[in-house]
Amino acid sequence: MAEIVSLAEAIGQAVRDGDAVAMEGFTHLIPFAAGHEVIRQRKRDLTLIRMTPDLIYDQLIGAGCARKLVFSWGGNPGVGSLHRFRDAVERSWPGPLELEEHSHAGMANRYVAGASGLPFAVLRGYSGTGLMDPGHQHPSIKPVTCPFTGEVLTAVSALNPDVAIIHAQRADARGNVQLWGITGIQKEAVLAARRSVVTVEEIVPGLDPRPDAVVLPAWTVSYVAEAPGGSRPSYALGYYDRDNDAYQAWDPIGRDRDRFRQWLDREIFGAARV
Amino acid sequence: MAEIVSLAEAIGQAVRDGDAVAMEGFTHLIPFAAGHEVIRQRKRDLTLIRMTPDLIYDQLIGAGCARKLVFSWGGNPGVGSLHRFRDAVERSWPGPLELEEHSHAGMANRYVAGASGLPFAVLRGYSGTGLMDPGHQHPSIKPVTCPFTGEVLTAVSALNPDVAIIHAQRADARGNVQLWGITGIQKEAVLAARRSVVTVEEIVPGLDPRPDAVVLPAWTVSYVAEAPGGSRPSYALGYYDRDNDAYQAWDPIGRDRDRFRQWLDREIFGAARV
Amino acid sequence: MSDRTAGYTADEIMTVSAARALRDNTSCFVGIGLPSGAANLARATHAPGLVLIYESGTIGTKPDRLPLSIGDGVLAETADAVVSVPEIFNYWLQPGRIDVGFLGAAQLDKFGNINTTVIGGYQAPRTRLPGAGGAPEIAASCREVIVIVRQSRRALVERVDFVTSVGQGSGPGSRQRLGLTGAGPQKIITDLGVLEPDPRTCEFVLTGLYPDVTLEEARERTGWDLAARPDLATLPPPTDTELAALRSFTTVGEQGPDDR
Amino acid sequence: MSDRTAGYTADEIMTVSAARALRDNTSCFVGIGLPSGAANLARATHAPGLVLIYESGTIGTKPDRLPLSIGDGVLAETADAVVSVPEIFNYWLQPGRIDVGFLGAAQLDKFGNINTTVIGGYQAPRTRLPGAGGAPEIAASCREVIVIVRQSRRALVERVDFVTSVGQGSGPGSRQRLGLTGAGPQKIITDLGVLEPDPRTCEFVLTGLYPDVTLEEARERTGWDLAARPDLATLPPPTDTELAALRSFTTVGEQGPDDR
Repeated sequence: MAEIVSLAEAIGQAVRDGDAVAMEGFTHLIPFAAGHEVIRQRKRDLTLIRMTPDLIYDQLIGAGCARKLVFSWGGNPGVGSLHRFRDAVERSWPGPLELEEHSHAGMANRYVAGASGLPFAVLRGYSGTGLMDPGHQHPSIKPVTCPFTGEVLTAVSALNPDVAIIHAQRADARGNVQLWGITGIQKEAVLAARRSVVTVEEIVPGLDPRPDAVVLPAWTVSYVAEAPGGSRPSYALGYYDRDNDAYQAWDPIGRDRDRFRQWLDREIFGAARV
Repeated sequence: MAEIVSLAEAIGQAVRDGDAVAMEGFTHLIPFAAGHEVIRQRKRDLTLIRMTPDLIYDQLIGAGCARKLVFSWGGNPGVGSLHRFRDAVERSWPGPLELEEHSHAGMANRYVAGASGLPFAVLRGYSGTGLMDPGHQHPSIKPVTCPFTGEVLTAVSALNPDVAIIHAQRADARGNVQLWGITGIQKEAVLAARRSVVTVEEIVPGLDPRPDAVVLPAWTVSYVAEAPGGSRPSYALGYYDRDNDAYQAWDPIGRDRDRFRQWLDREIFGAARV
Repeated sequence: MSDRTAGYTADEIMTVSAARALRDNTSCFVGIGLPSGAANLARATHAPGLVLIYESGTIGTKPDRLPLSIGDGVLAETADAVVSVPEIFNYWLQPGRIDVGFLGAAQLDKFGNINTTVIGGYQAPRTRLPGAGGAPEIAASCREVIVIVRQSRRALVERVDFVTSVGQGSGPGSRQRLGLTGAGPQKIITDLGVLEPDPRTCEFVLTGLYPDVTLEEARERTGWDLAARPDLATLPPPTDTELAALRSFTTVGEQGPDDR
Repeated sequence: MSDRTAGYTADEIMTVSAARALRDNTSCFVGIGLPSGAANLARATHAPGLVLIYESGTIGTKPDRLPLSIGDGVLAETADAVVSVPEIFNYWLQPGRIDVGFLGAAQLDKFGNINTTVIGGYQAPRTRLPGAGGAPEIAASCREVIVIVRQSRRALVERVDFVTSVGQGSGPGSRQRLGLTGAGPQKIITDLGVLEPDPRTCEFVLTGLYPDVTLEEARERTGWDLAARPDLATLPPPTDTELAALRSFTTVGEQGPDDR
């Protein structure tokens, strides 16, 4: 049953060094405030799982929180590269970063399997790609044969993170969570995870039904924390728009280790706790 | 791209003798008007697919339209038996009825596989039940082994009906379809089928977004026909309630071959075409 | 037992004791008919935080009247969330996140295996029943299962004609061998009393009887040689509050044993 | 070619000719960046019935301005339907119900195989690129694929360093052997002209050039020995209507080749 707590408390309780942590939100509702709190609490050796690492994981990787990255597309949308991610892969700074790389379809189905209590999912994918290349050994992708037609398809192993962290528009006083618009893979991530943290724009007395909404009942969530603006510079439909300038402005910061260190000191360690 | 036509035209165009036909709607939005039109057009040798046959398939079976039934729960909800279904199975009247029997979870996953362009789906199910009994040979259920853990799970073969028939609350002038409330398995049935017919309570200029709504874009549907009250005695949320008395009243009609014949003559063949 | 003197019917005390078996702030996957009545009674009395889930995809539903089917409009209109049928089975039931599965039965055996498929042989059945519905996976995946059934030699049999939903299988270790994640049936609640599995044999034995019901009566209305726990309890009758709440609902008794 | 004399830029004629490749009343799975600009231009000009689908789950979206990412709010707010990420890949892309997949590329080879993963070796790459995203399944499952890329020896190479998304594989029969259901890339549209697969070899050959672009220039800016169709066409320049519509959008040119 969801406990309503502060963001610092939620991250402190839910995230442990060495955990596999999935912070999801497909362009929309990216849980930046929670990610920054993970950096602030200096969590280490995390396996970071996310379809689109985006700025949030560029920051966590640069800050040295990550041992491994499980992902499917690591760019700065509309801008270019994630330079902290590249620096870790190309030059092992601040440390080596193990990669477990998939396609979006593969990652989505891995979460579906995790949420469904199944050890694997089946899809048409990877066939002929470098990700199937035996040279590039990949323990989470294997062929599977249809027992009815004999056709060979692709199996991907389930994702069951220790913790899933998402941002939603609202929760009610009991901890029922509501998000709407592009809802991505958040429901699957929370249902697949052992523990979960949901930050919300606001806690309201009750949740009136909305179009294109996903509701996560309180009994499926571990911690709910109010964090207004918690997905900036990403966006929260109905609350604020995507700050495209901030995504542009990240490029020169991410390119340079010193500017990045200064950004960490100023924006994360300097900033007052939520 | 959806053609907007009369119900008689839609059924005439979409349904052919010998077809595998799925009429879905999980208690809510059962396409009775379309089912009655199939009887009226005296379609024969159909493989009828539906999770809950309900009165609609009791009527089609009694009328001699069906060669085979693919299903998971064949009762009169809240009342008792489907006597035309029982008469066909127990006494081969009006003819023998081949059964392909599953659980709800199995049927749902068979539609999901069909909608996903996969030959099979995987679930935890059937283990230890009579449906897995080798004596009761079942070509659409087989074991499948997880290539990662070695765990043995159950595979069910995909359902790809020739025709899917559903009832929805509304469509717009272009043929985009919107249904809401308990949306069951209708999206999967339509996306899994080669052709589809959607009857609607009304055709409106535009579809404003609604909570808990499923939208099927016009390009995924073959025929849309206006059929107000088309799911009675089932219900259409926002239009009319379930007619529980009619479900009770069906029991004595369904029990008796003569009373059923009279019902057919009066309600189906006697009734003016839509 | 005599409905006249007791002031409540056999169905009423059955429904009340089934309701009492549900704890507050747990989640319950509800079959239609007798289970639905009992689950809603629990929510109306001692378990306001009970989360009711129906296979139609309605989660946390709070009907103000008893649904006649598992997909009535009232279930959707009062739910915390409404999801598709594949989702309710794959994301919600299958992973074992639901505490209690609440099932009815046309026929069940001493190991709590349930038959809702056929009486007689499968190919040429004497009576064709509705079939599986959601029951097999409810019985497989919920953390525990409660079965509610009117007691008779026809219903409680030595061996079911068809295993639609697996209970304790063929006894100790059976569910583990079948890879079933939940604990299976832990209580069979009838119109005479309550049966629970013997921890050693997994065979269901009588652990409680309603007032004015005798062990002989229970044995007469059971198709196997029914054992009774030494400390066989007499279960308390319905309270006025429970009866008042139950009677404010649509009468569950209208509905047949093969409803779901 | 000279932007000054022509009155349009290389990116503009590239985007215009990509837009022209999209037919009205078809469905298009759109990658971000150059493809998104071209697809929206087509919808704004000759293909108002073009159904745009983005991997964020937005189906039939009608943005009034160009999204910077595949998940901008404008995509959801103007869509016929918004679905989850698993659903967009499993129910919509995978079964092959989408007509055209529209992709960008960092590097692609003479068979139209696409690399968006690494330049250099995978374990110690010279340049780490964003990776696969939705592209591998778009390339596998759409009925056909159109690739849009700025032409250079760096981008159009004899052999890609990593096959992120399969084009015509290793030539004739390759896709069938891999069990890929769609036809794969049928057009590569660049800032110099258009390449199409030779029906016999599946190798991409030049079939059209923009005004003022020479075959030599195209060959110089290609990493393989580029052949030209005998009937090499000169493609018509953008019309004023097309340029006006395109320039009313956010400039696509701002965005890098590895955007999606």
